[in-house]
Amino acid sequence: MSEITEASHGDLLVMLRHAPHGGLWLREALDLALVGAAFGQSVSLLLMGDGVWALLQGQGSGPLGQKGSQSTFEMLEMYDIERLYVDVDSLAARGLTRDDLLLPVIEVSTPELSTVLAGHRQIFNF
Amino acid sequence: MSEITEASHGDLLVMLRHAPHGGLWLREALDLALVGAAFGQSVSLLLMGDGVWALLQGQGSGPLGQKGSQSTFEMLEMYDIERLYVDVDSLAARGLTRDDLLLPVIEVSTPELSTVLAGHRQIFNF
Amino acid sequence: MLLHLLNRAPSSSSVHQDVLRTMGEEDGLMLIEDGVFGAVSAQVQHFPGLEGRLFALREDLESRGLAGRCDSRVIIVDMDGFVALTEEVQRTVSWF
Amino acid sequence: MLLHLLNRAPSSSSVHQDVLRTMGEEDGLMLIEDGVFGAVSAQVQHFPGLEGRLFALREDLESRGLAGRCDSRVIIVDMDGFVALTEEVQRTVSWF
Amino acid sequence: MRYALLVLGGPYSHQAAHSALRFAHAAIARGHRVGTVFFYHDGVYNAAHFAAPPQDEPHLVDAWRELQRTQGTVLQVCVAAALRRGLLDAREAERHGKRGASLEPPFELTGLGQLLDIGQTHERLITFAP
Amino acid sequence: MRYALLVLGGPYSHQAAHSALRFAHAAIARGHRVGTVFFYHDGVYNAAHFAAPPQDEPHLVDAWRELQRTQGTVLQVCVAAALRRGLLDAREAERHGKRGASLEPPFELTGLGQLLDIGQTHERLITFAP
Repeated sequence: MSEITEASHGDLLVMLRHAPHGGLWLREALDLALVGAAFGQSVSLLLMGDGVWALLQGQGSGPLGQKGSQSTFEMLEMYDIERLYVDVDSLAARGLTRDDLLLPVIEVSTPELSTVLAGHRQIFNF
Repeated sequence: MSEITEASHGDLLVMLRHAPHGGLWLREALDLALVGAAFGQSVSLLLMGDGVWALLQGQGSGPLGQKGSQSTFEMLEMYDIERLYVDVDSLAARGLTRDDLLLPVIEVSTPELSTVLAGHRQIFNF
Repeated sequence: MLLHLLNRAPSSSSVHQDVLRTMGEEDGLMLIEDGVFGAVSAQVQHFPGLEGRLFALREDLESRGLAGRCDSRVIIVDMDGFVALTEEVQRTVSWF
Repeated sequence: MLLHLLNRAPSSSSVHQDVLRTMGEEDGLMLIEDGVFGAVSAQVQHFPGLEGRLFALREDLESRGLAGRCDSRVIIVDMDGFVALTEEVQRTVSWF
Repeated sequence: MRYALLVLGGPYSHQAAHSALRFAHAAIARGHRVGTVFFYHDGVYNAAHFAAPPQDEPHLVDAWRELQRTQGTVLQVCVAAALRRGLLDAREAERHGKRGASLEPPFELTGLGQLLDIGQTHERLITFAP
Repeated sequence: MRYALLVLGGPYSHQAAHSALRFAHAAIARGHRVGTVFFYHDGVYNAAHFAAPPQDEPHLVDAWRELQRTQGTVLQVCVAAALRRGLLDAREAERHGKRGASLEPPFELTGLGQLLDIGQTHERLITFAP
């Protein structure tokens, strides 16, 4: 909890609320996060709602062979995305825990969500 | 009720589930219904979900002056659309009754919905 | 302080629940486009605890025939008032 | 008899409620695209009373990593099986 | 059987077009014919002549063309939906005082009456929505 | 103040573009400057050169052009989002072996870095989504 209060000062927060594979929101949101990181900004991601499915282990490539989101998330580590927040209530509602996820995450409870948003200079909500 | 069982034999059922003004679903669905009627098909409409807002009295023209749906609904009468069904549960959930609506409608209860669909040769769901 | 914008009706999308969980105690919520269906009396219970900071856009209410059906707990603002709200807060967050 | 297709997750859209109210007693429901999120055990309670006629598309489950998480009450079919279902029913209705 | 598909979602933005194409190939593999694909609402964007997706993504416009070439599937695009979204064939472009075209054969602009016709001439019509 | 708008919805299909235009005019009427409009996701379709809506509907592409002409508003379109959706300027069209263009000035193809830049150079950024 204290981690969120003190660490949540970043340039850019990209919120991911859409599920992977059904459309392009997740991909285009991650592209923006990667560009931010490449430009030297301090970038955080917040996964919420059906966006939490994006981190589920065991995803395949999408229909007709388009890339899944997994490779992009793995690039995140290379690009030094600073914080990967996940809304725990969204996880729980879908029967998921952090052990189901591809990458280590910072769990955020509902009362902490507004703190995460308040701590970032620029917010994009996809 | 008996009206629905016996009358629901038509060529074409167009289901309208999207609210007016927020997008083009309603307009493009009504265009299809009008073409069906112009081609001499027996056409029914079923308003459901946020689609029931389309019949609310007192609507204005949309933003930037595009046409509202009211004029199209008034054309329906000219084109002899045979049945205008409205899902009463969708009305009630939005605090509406048939008195709030622009045109006379046939009220359909939940158990009758499948009968309406079964009675039409072709169904488009928008 | 943030201003949240919501363009979905609570009757068809559950995104309003995520908005409410995310809003800080002073944040405002502006209903626009199909979001204004949430401002009518039969729907406004989806937005509890927002007295004085729940807004709806007049133009979108009027085009939908909702001007007279808006709940008294909702503050109606026109497009000029919407711009004024964005002058007061540094950041807005759009939900859809 | 109709086959209904649903491509929305019950966690974000309420359209599944309208589907259920509209389905006849013999109609089938096929979950495709983001609809397959409704097939996991934590979500399948949104589709009560559909034993033997609730289907989910294997390709969409697999791309989302859900193949092993699908509830046993859901019948998994591949694209070939989806086509086969449409051979059996004259009309399909797509919900979104 | 003779199938028709109605595509209401734009390419990439939604999975609708991907699903429709996969369905078409599966139907053909089961011995059916996919006689017509009709594009309406944002589905008309599937006919965008200038589409240039990244090389590691599927080229959906080319995939539709390939379906037409190998299976004879007719690709019909609602003209009213297409015009307001900026998809004009050479004839419509000229009529609107523009040079060139943003939609080319084998995609054909046509009226909504054709969509209703499909209901008479095909045994199945499956809709893929955004 | 200096405003920027981010438009994520295509014209007509969603009200997003209408709302953004109305917001722009209201902001200008209050003495603000609308410095940039950035088009991303399906918002890139707002730049469709061939758009030909019915005469009794607003012509959104022209309305954006008018905003640029009268207010000097810069109209930026994300190049990656545009290419896969079939919006190419003359240079990109040539690079992809197509004749003509489906996007023309005053719309400019640009990278996502520009969107982040807007956050530094404008005091407000308002998003209009589909």
